[in-house]
Amino acid sequence: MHEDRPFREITLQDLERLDPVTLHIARSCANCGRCGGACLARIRDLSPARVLRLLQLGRLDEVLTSRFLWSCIGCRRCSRCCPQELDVATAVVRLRRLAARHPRATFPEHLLRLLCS
Amino acid sequence: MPPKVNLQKCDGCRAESEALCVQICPGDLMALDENNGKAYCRSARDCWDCMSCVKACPNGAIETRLPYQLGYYPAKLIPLVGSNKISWTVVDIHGKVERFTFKNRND
Amino acid sequence: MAAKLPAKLEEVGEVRLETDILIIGAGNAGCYAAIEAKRRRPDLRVTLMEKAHIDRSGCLASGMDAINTYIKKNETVENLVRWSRAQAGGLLREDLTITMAELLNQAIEEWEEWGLPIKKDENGEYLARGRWDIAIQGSEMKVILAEKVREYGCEVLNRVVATNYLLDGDRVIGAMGFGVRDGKFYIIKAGATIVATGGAAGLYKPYTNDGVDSHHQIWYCPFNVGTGYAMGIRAGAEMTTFEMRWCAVRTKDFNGPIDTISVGYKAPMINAKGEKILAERYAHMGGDASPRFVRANAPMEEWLAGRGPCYVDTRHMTPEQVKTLKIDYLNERPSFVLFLAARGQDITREPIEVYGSDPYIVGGHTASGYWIDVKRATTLPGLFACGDVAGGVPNKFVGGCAAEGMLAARGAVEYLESLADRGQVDESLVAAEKARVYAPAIRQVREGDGVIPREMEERLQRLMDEYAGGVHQFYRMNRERLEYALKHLAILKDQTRYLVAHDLHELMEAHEIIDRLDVAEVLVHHLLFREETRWPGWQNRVDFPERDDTRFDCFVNSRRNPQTGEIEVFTRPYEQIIPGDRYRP
Amino acid sequence: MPPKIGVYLCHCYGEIGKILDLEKLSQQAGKWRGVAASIHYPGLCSADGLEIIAEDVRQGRVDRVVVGACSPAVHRDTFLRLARQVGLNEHFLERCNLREQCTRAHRDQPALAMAKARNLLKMAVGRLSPAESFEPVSSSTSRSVLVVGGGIAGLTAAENLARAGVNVTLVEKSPFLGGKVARLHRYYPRFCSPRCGLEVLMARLLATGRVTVHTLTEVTGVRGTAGNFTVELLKQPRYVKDACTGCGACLEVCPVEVAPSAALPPGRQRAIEGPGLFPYPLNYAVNRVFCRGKSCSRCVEVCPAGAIDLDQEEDRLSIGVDAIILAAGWEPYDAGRINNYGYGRLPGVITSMDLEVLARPDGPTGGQLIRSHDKKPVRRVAFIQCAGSRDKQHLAYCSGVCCAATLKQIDYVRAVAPGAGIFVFYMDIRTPGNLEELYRRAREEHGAVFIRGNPYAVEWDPVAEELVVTADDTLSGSRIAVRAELVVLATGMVPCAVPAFERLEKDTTGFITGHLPCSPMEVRRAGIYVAGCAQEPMDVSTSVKSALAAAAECLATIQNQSVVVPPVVERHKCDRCGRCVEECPYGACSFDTDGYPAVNPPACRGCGICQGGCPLRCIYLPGFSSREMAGLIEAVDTGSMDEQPCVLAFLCANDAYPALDLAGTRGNSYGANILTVRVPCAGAVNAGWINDALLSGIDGVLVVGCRTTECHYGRGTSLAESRVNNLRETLQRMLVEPERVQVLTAGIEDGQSLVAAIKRFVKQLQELGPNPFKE
Repeated sequence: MHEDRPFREITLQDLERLDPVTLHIARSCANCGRCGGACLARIRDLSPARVLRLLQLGRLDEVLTSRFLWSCIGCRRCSRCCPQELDVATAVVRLRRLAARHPRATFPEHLLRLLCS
Repeated sequence: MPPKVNLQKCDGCRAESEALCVQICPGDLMALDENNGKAYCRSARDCWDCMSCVKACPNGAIETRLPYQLGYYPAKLIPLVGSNKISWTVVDIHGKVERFTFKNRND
Repeated sequence: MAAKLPAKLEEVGEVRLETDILIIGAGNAGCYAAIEAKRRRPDLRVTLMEKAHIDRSGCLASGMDAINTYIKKNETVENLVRWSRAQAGGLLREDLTITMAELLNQAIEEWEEWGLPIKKDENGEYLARGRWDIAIQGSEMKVILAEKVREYGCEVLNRVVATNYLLDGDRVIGAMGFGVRDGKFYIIKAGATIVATGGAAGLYKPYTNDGVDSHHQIWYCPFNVGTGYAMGIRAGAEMTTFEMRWCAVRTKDFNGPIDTISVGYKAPMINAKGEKILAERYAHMGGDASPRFVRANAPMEEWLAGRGPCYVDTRHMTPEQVKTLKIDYLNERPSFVLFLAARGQDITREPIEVYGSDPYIVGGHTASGYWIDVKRATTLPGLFACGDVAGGVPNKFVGGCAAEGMLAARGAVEYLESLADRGQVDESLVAAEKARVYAPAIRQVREGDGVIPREMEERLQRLMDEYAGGVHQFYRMNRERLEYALKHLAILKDQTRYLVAHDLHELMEAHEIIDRLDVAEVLVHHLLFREETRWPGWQNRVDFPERDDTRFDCFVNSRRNPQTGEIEVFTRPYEQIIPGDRYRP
Repeated sequence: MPPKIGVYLCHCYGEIGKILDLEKLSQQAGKWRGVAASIHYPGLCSADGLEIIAEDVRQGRVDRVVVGACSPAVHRDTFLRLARQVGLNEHFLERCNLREQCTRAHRDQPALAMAKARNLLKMAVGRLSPAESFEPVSSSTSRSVLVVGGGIAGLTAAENLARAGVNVTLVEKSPFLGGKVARLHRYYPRFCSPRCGLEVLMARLLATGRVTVHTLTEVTGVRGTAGNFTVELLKQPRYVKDACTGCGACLEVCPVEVAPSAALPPGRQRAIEGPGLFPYPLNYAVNRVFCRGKSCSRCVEVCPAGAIDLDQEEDRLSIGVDAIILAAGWEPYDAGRINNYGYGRLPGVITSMDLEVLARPDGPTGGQLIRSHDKKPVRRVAFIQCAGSRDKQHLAYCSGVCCAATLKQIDYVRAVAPGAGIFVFYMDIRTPGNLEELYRRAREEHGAVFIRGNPYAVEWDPVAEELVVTADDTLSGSRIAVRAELVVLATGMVPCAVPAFERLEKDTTGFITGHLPCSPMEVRRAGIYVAGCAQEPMDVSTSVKSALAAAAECLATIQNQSVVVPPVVERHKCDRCGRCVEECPYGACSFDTDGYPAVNPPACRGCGICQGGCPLRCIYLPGFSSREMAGLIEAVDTGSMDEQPCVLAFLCANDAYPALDLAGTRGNSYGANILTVRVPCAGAVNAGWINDALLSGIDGVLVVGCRTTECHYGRGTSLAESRVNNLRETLQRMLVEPERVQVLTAGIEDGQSLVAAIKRFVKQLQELGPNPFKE
C-alpha cells in the first residue's frame, strides 16, 4: 500500500450514528452530482453531493467537521433538483445537529456568538 | 490443328467434374491439363473440326483452326451464340470479313 | 477427372443395370427409337448407351443443312422407292424402304415442332432443294433431339462404349461395355436391344492424311467405327451388302458435302477442260441426276483419263446465293467455310474442286448392314437395328434413319411384350468379355510394350486403301489384291493381342481398331464374292468390269460362325414390290 | 392456344399523354401479333382504370396484360393486387415504363420518345408472348428444424416451432437441458426461479409430440442449404439407461467428489450426476472425465434398476432438416485469466455464476453464505463489475447483463445475510429500462455501497484472513480498501464455440451475427438462424425474445413463403455442368439425386446469378427464359432511332433502374435511344442476351450493376464484368469493336452520373458507327 496516499478502509459503523432519514437519503443517492451544481453555499470545502458520497463511504467525521455544513443558506435548491427526489437539504440540516456536538466542530464563530447572546 | 484454347480465357469450367468441351467432344479429344486446369485437345489429328467445343465453351475460349496442310494461315471462323440464333464471322487469309447470322432454333 | 486405367482385372469396378429396352448409340436413329419406345410404353425403362455425349454424338454432331428425303406434296411412297431403287443401282429391300418411307414425314415434322428450323417457301411448304430434299437450319438439330430424349424420361449413359452383346445362346439380352470416364465395366441386361451405332469410317486411309493434323478431315463422322456391325459379326448376325460401299464425290482437300452445291444451286460438275462431266459423259445414266455412285466415280475417271482436276462450277452464282450457300455449310460443316477462307477463295470466280472420298460402310446411304425384317429385327433374337447400321435400305439419310428408329422401337416393344422370360446372363461370358476388354490396359501394365492402336489403325487403313479399293487406287480392286488384304487382315487380327492402351481414351481406340478389323474382314469377303461391277465408284472389280445379272442380281449376305470364326458368304434374292424400271426413277 | 395480350396505356393524367400520342400508339399496338386489346386511359391506377383491365381479363378478352404507365417500381402492389383479384398469373403482367424512363426523361424529344415508347411496348409484348405462368412453389412435406442448444433460447424456439407444427430435433451437448438458466438461483426482473419457467416451457414442448431431444450430443457437420440440410451428430454415451428411476443410490456410493467450479467446494456433486433442479431428462449421467470407470463400478452394483452401463459407446447419426436454429449459448469469461483478482488462487474469490450455485438451496453450502474453506459466515461481500470486460486484454465489449445480475445477487446476499456489508466496484452501472429499479433497490433498500473505480487488485490479508479489494473511488477522489470474505467477479459472456458452425460470419466480438438490422436472426447462410447468447450477450428475457424472433423468421422461411419465385431448371436442356451450383451466392442451388441442379426455394433470394452464368440458358427466373428474352430483343426496331445508335441497357433493379427513374423524374434527359430492361442483378444478365442484342442489330449493350462492393448479392457486378470481358475478347477476334458492350456501375443516387456515363457511351457508339452485324 502506498504511504503517501494510503488506502482508506471502509467501515460503516459511524453510519449508525445517523438518523434514519439522513441514512436513507445517503444510501439512495446515485451520485449524479446535480445538487452540487445547484448549491449556493459560499464555503465549498464540501458540496451536498460530496457530503452524500462521504456518508456512503462511512466517512462521517469528514462531513461533520466540514465548514460547508454551516455555510448552507437553506435555499433548498438541492432538494428541488434531485432526480431521485431526495430531500438533500434536510439531510444537511440534520447533519448540523450531529456536527454541533462534534469535538472538532467547526461551528462558526458568528453563529456561536449569536446563539450565546 | 483444330481446337486452339485461349489459356487466358479458359477457366477449365472451374474444374467442375467435366469442363463443357470435355463433356461434349464427340471424339473424347478434349481434356483438362492436370497441371493448370485448362482444356487442351489430346490429339489434334483425330479432330473432325465439328466445332462442338467452340460452340459449347461458355467463355469463348476455343477457336478452330484449319490444319495448315489443307488451308493457309490465319483464317478465322468464330461463332457468337444467341438464344435462338447464331452468327459466324469469317476472316479469310486476305483479311476479308464476312458475317452470317441465322436462326438455329425455333423455340 | 477421368479415372485411371486398372492395372489388374480385379480392380475393375462393375456397373450392372437391368432395363427394358437398351439402345446402343444415341445418334439420330437411337434417339428416335428411345422417344418412340417411351411414347408407346411410358412405363418402360429405356436406356441409351452412348460412346460420346448425346448432345453432339453421331453424324449430326456439327449439324445438317438438308433433309435429303422428304415426301413432298404430289409425291408418293412408291415414287420414293423407285427413285431410291434407281440410285442404288436397282438393288434394295423394297419392303423395308416402303415401311421407312411411310414414317419419313412424321419424323421430320416432329423435329420441326421440337425446334428445328426448316425453311419454308412462299406457300408455307418446306423449301425444296431438290426433288426429295428440303433445306433446314440444323446446326442444333442434335441438341434439340437430345433435349427431347431427356424430356421423355429416357435414361442416357454417356461415355460408355459398347463392346459386345450379352448373349443367352444366340439371343441378345443386352450388352456389355466400358466407361471411358469411370473405367468401369458395364453389364446391361435388357428385355430388347436396339443397335444404332451408325456406320463405319476409318477402314480406309483418307487422302488428306498428311501425318499430322488433318487425318480426320473425312466426310463421315470419324467416331463412327462400325462397332455395331462388329458386335453383330462376332455374335453371328447375318449381314448384307457390305460390298456396296459408300464413296462420295466431296470437295477436295476438305471432305465437304457437295449436294449442297450441286443439288441446291444447280452447279454442274466440270473437268479440267471445262466439260460438264455428267451431262456430257453420263447422259445415259441420267446426267446430273445420275445415281450417286456414278457421280462418285465420274471425277475419278476424269483423273485417270488425264482430265483432272474436276470442279463443281460455282462461277454462275450470285453473291446472295454464295451467302446462303455458306449459311448452309455453317449449318452442316462450319469448318468448310473456314476452309474457303483459308484458301482465300472467292467461289464466284474460282470453282470448288471436287474429288472422291475414302470409302465408308454406311447403311443410311447404301444398303450395307444388318439383315433385318420389316420390324427391324435382326437375325439374332432380341436384337433390332436401325439407322446406318441397318442394311437393305439405302438413301435413308437423316429422316429415314429417324423413321427407322421409330420402327425398331415398335418392333422392340412388341418383342418385349411377347417375351416369356428375359434370359439368363452367362457369367463365364461376362468374365471372358471383361478380360478381353481390359486386355490392352493390362498388357501395358504387365509388359509395357506392344502395339498402340494408332499404329494398327494406320496399318489397316493403308492395307485397305491399297488392296481393297481405296481412294488412292481410284476405288479399283481385283481378286489378288483382295486376297492379299484378307491374308494381312488375319495377321492383324492375331496381332490385336499385342495392343496396349495407356489411358481410357486409348483403350477406346484399341476397341475401335479391333471392331474395324472385324468389319474390314467381312467387307473384303463381300467384295471378293461379288464377281461383277454393279456400282462403279462404289464397287469396281477391274477383273470383272461388267454387271452380271445372271449371278448377282441379288443380295450378298454373310454370317460369321461365332465358334470357328469362319465367314460364310451367300446370296438372298431380290424381291420387287413396286413395279417399274429398276434403274430409272 | 395463342396468347391474348391486352395493352393498356396510361396517360398518367397528362404526364405521359401530353408527350406521347397514346391514341396512335394504342392503334399501332393493336395490330401487333398476339395483341387482342389495346386501349388508353387517363389514369389506369384509378379504380375505374383498374376495372377496365379487370373486366377484360374476367371476360376472357385478354389473358396477358401489358401496362404502359409508370415505372414498375411505382404502383407495384396496385397492379399485383389487381392480378390476384382477377386470377391473372402475376408473370402474365408486364409493366412498361413509359413515364420515368420515357416521357419524363425525354420530354424535349417527343418524336424520339414516341419511338422509344413503341419499342418498349413491343419489347414488353415480345417478352410476354412466350411467357409461361409459374405457380409459387410449395412443398407439402412435413418440415423439420434442428435446434442446437437446450438452454432457454433453444427451448423457447423449439417450443414455438413445435407448436406451429414443425418437427424439432433439439441437441444439447451437456447431459441435461436447461442450459445456464437452469444453473441460476433466480432471474431478474421478477426474481422467479428459473425452474418454474423452464418446466412450463418443457411441458408445453413435450406436449406437442414433435420434439426429439438428444443430450450429450454435438453437431459435427452441416451440409446443404435451407430446406435441405444434412446434419451430422455425435452422441456421447450417458452410461445410464432409461431404466434409471432417479433414486440417487448411485450418488451415495460414488467416491468421486466433483466441484462445480475452481472456486467452489464439491458439495453433493459426484462423478455421477442427477438432473438437479431442472429435471430433464430424468435419468442420471456418468461424467467419464471424473468417473474411475469399471475399476470402481460401485454405482453399477448398487443401482436397483440395473440402469448403469459403463460399456456404452458413442453414437453417430445423420439427420435431414429444413432449417437450423443455433442457440448454443455462452460461457462465462475465464476469470482465472484476470491475474490480479486471484480467481482460483485466493479463497473467497468467486464468479457471479459461482454465486448463483452458492446461493441455491442445493448448492454446496445449502444456500448459506459461508466461506467455503473455513465455514466462517460472510460478513462482507465485494462485487467487482466489468471483471475482464471493456478491457482490450480480455473482452473488449460490455456484456450488458452483469450489472443487473450483480444487483440481483445483492438481493440474494441480503436475503441470507441481512447484516452483511455489500460493496460494488464499478466503472458504469448499466441498467437500461426498468432495471434501474434494481439499482435503486440495491442502494436504497439493501444499502449496498457503490464505489466508482475499477479495483486494481484483490489481495489476501493473512493476518486477518480476509480479502482486501483496493481501488480509487473516482467520485470522492480517494483511495479505498474494502475488506471482505467473499469477492464476486462479474465476468462477461463469451459465445460457446460450435466447430461445425465455425465458418459462419461473426461480428468483431466473436458472436455469430445476422444482417443487422435487415435480417438479424438469419445468418449469412440461408436457413440458419441464431438465437439467444450465441448472437450477442443478453439476459434471460431478451434471450426468450430473440428465440421467438428466430422461430418466427425460421417459420416464415420453411413454410416456403419466400418473397421470390425461384428459378426454373429446364432439365432436358441442362447438361449438368454445375456452373449455377458453383456461382449461387446463397448455396441455394445444389445437385439433386439425378445430378441435375435443383433450387431450394427457401434459400433462393432471386438474384438470378445462376441464369447469368448458365451456358445453355436452361435455368432462369420467371420472365427471363431464352424464349422471353429473345422475344423481347427481337421486338426492338433498331431502325427507329433517327440515326441514333440503338442501345439496350440491362439495369439492376436494386440501384441502377431506380437511379435512372430518378434521373428521368428530374428531367435528366439521356436520349430516347436507350431501351432498358430491368434485371434483378447485373449478375443475372446472360451473355447470350447480349449476343442476341448484337445479332439483332442493336448497336451497343450496357449492363449496369451496383458498385462492385455494394452488390446486394455479393459478386453480381464482378461476375457480370468477367463475363462481359470474355465476350469482349471474342468480339475483338471477330473484328467487332468490344466497346459496344460495357459494364457500368451506379448507386441508387447516381442518376445524374449514370446519365452522363450513358451519354459518353452513346457518343462512343456514334464514333464507332453501326453494328457490324446489322445486315
